[in-house]
Amino acid sequence: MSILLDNETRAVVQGITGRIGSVQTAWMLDYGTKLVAGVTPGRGGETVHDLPVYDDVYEAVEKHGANATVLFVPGPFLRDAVLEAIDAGIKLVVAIPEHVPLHDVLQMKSAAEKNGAWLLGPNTPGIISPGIGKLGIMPGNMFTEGKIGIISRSGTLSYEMAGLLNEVGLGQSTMVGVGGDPVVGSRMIKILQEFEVDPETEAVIIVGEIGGSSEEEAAEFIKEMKKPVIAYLAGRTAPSGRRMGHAGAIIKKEGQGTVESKIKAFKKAGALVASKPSDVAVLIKECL
Amino acid sequence: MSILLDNETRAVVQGITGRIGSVQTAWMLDYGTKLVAGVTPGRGGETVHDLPVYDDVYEAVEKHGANATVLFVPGPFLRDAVLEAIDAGIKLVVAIPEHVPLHDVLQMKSAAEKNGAWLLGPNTPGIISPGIGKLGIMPGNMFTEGKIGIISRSGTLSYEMAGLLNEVGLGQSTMVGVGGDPVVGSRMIKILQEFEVDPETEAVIIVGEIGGSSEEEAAEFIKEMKKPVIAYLAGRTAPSGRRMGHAGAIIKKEGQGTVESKIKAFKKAGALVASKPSDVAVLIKECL
Amino acid sequence: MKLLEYQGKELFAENGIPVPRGMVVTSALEAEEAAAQLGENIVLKAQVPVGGRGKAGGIKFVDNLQYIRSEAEKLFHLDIEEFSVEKLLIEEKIDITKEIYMGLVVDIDTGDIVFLFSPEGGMNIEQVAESKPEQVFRLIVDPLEPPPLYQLRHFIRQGGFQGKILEELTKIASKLLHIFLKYDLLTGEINPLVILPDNRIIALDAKVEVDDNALFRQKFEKKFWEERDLLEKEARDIGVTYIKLNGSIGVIGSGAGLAMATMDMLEDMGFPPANFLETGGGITEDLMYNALKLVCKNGQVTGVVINIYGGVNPIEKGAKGIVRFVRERESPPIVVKALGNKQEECWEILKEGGITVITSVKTEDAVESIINLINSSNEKTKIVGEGVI
Amino acid sequence: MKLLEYQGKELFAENGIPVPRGMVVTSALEAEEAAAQLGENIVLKAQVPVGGRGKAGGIKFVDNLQYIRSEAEKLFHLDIEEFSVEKLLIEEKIDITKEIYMGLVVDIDTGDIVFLFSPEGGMNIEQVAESKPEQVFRLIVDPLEPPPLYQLRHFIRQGGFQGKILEELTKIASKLLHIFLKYDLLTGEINPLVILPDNRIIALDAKVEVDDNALFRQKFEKKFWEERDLLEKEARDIGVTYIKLNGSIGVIGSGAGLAMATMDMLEDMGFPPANFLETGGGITEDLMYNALKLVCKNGQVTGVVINIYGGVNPIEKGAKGIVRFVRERESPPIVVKALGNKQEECWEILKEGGITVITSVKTEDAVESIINLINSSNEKTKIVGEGVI
Repeated sequence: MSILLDNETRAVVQGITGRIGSVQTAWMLDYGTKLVAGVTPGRGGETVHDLPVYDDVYEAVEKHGANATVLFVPGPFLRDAVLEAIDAGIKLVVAIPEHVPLHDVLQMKSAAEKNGAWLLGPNTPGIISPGIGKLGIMPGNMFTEGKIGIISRSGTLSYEMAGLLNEVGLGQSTMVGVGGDPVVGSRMIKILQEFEVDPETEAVIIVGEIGGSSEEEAAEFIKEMKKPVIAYLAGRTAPSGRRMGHAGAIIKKEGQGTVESKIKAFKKAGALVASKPSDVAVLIKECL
Repeated sequence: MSILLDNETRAVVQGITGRIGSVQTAWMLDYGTKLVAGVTPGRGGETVHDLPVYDDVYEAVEKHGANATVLFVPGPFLRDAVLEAIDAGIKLVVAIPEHVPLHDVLQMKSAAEKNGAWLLGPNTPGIISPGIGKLGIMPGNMFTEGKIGIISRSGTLSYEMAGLLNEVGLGQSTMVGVGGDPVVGSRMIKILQEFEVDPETEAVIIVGEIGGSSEEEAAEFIKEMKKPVIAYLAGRTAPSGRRMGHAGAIIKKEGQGTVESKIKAFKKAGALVASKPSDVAVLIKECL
Repeated sequence: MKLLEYQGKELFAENGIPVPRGMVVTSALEAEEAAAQLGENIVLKAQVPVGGRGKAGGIKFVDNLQYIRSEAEKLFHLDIEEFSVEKLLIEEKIDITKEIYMGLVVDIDTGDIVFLFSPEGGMNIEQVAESKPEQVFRLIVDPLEPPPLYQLRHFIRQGGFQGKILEELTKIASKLLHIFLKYDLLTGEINPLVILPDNRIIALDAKVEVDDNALFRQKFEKKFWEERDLLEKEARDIGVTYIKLNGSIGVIGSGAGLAMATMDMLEDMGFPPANFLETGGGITEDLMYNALKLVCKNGQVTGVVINIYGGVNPIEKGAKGIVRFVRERESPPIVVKALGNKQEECWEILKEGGITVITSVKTEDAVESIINLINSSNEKTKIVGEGVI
Repeated sequence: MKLLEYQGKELFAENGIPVPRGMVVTSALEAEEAAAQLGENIVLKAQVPVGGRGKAGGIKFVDNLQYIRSEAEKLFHLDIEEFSVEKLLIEEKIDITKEIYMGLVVDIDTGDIVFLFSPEGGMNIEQVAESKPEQVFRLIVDPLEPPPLYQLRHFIRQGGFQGKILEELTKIASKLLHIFLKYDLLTGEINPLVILPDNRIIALDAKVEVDDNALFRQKFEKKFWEERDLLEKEARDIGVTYIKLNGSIGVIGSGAGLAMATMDMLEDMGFPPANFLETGGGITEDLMYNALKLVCKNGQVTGVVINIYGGVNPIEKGAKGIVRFVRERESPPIVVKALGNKQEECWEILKEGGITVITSVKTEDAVESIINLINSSNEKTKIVGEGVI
């Protein structure tokens, strides 16, 4: 039915008392997400949208068995909030903010790896399992329930991809935004492994970008996969050596991290590669 | 035949190029100790008493399979030297210096515990297994080979104890100086457990002092021991120690740390208690 | 943010890494005065935020004070990879026994901090890395538990050093690591780190890049050397990311991925993009207004595709900015594809403002639409033109 | 080294823990001037390095400036546990809503750093600890990985706090931990830490003890408040540890254990020790000379037992110091038991100097020997006396 975010998920919202945190909490609740509490240090005892606010994540875990968190904490404070959540035993951490210092990302990633927690982001739209809930800022109206898994480095392109699938009658099991920063908490390959064993996912779409080697690494696993994988890669026309936005999209060395190298890796691994997003919907129809 | 320091021991001397380190190295070599190298950062490539000097402990481990170290590094630099030795895989660490900052001792102790290393000291005369070698500053002429184990918080009293045993024809398997500081690397009880399973040790002498609860804790294990234990405790006439404010009063349990409380604990556990060092030699004769 | 060499060296010196005696000058006259204080043998180094300076002629050795001025003049007239030379670093010339490479970088692929060290440093370090990989040593640094001095010594020792030189190299390694972590560096590199005949060790170059995202907690002077274009500098003030390209269609996307996908499709249709512009999720009326203004400052722009999704902010705010821009200024044809929260309000506002709106989910619909608009407006112009003639 | 309250509060304030407004004075006149600046309601607190000051009358509340001078005078004439009052801390009086206990100590028994916290702080914290142990919360602090802010918040929350007050308490806890680790404290305690009616939180007392062994890297003014005796102060200068006792036999041991064992035996034989003196292993000629001189300054001393082993230094060096002392000064009977490296040289030197030497390993032989010497010299004195009469 879904990966990472499922019917057992009981999530807290860190930074719930902030402007964005509060608005997004309302939208996540509207979408049916099981949120159990909010956390903002110094604001314990208040309520936001009828959710109790605690001073720390530990209390939300103790009182509500919380096992996931979505963070709207400002970038400078994100690291401590994530480390706290991981220390409190949370196993799914969705870090929405952008502009997070890279050293903080590295520390968050190291802590998540040591503690066996999933860290999505930073700079991610979050994760959505249509019909179950969403931890993130994606527009819920762009997604429908179904059996296609999406892994995306880009928030906006993931919405577009879901919308295109909806048009051909294919809903989504889960869309996982891994985050658009150069370094993010979870590698594509790990998410792919989850989709491969999820009984309710029938095919996986990877929405990649120039830069990094996450796609090339994921391709290594696609070789062994039973489920079809369709990839789309943005950035063929991006100039090399320039960072495209606050995102990780930058082509570093010759022949690495380019759209061409990624396409080559995917094709070699047996994945289908679409040249524009709407082609994905066509290609996937052929596989199913 | 001995505990901790045995025929497999291949020791390095950290701080070998210092005045005290160099002199003590000569005495340890004279005593027959298997020293394989010295270590002083910045002095690699030299030799001291025909031992090669390396810049770090790792090299001594790589090239000579070193598994023990004795440190003559000045107090302020001791912590890093001990942490390095433990990181390099050394399992017996003998820290001779006194006046080591307590916080450094706590860090050294924490590192030793996490890595399963024995830390003796700081402020210890060291360890001697007569007939095998010594890692420390004790006068070798005070000890003879035999079957009595000694655990001592006091350097000088351990020499006296060995001398008194020699007079009644009882040599020592190993004398372990745990160190005279308020907090030391290894608890008496741990050493006692080693002596209990050492086939060549027939009886154990504990030389204790006022303060702390190390003796009381050791007494808990004596109850289960098969080998006889004889204790001597110094400090009946010492004025009572300085208090540590409210906090110290809170964590300190009433009636602990005095000679009386220690004698009581030992007697209750079935150990013999001597009222002066020379009585130990008399009592032990009765046990064997 | 890349620091210039002299700024990197100031950072090194403040934190205990030895650097050559030197001065920064902004004119040939100053260069002459500075050289007089530094001695007979000196080096002039052009200060630009790119590598390959040596090969581009940006470094001059001078052993006679009378040539300083003319050599400095030459450097000040140099352009290195589009950067003009505005500052020179003048340093004492250092006698070198050995060149070493020492650097800390973030490996983006693995998300690791990597400490790199090679006893064979200098200009050809990349060749060494390829032909003698065993002479480049790597240490992965856990950001939660950075290695203490003794682990760094163990690491550096692999390069074949011992004794006093090993100790000095270890201390410099420890200081470089400290700087890297304390100042949120993306790159902290010394190449070459040189051993002198008297065994002193000095950092002869400094390549330092600071994480822009960490500038709120770092006190570096904010000089954004990477921006090669005035429009790119303006973008930062507005709060968007802008990169100028060579085509004719302006692109505004609410995410980097969507913007790039739009660019790719324009290229495929034979109408290459004029720029990359990403707004991020927090679109406000002003931000969209300013972004459009920025895109249209590029004289090549004949049309603009705006491709946005409602994210943190509801999407109708951006629509108001677009309408305001079209009302207030002369504008090329604009097509807006906007989806997400409050999309209907958004469409309403745009249509009222006379803007072409794409309500489908396909980006190619927006791309086709702008091309049609441009073609038809060209035809109109042509017709008008014909009419005039 | 224990800091006085005002020194501890200075340390707190420098590191961001709020303390009351206050001033330190050394005379009643200064007290009056200080009070004039602090307002109508003030507190006078005697500055002594021991606890129990409140019960000893060392704290005075004054609500009328005209009584300041006389109250200060009274405090300056007070002796608290042998310490005279040389300084007063004058503070604004604080209205208290709640008293909290917060402290960091080293648990000597387990070798752990323990963070203690109780929402029921104040004078009776020891009673709280006994009668309501569940109201005293403990957190073991790993010195290699001290707890971050969020773990401290979790810890403090157990006291039943939430919201702003929890946040403020957490910040103070974090600062106290920082101070404890940074300044090598053995104790860092705030009791009471008080909540004011306006929810501000202030440290009303400060109990701070610094590790003497860490003073080489800490910049505290070296004031050794714990020494209650001039001889004890002198001992530190010499480099030995000395504690004055009530008996008549001086004791010098090269280790604490050996010195204590000697003391115990003297007591058993009816000749109680006059002091405890430990030299440590690095005995030099001067150190032994000075140690003997120090021991003999105590007028009660009728004989001295020196019980030493060769440790870091060979033992004959101390022998030279003893012989020099006996030659230069009038000395009571001395017995030396000395063993270890170079013991034969040592004995030779002592015998040549006319000192009684014990070469056996039994400390009781030395104790018996000094008692015999004293007895026989007493008899001699008696005989001589009789002869004179």
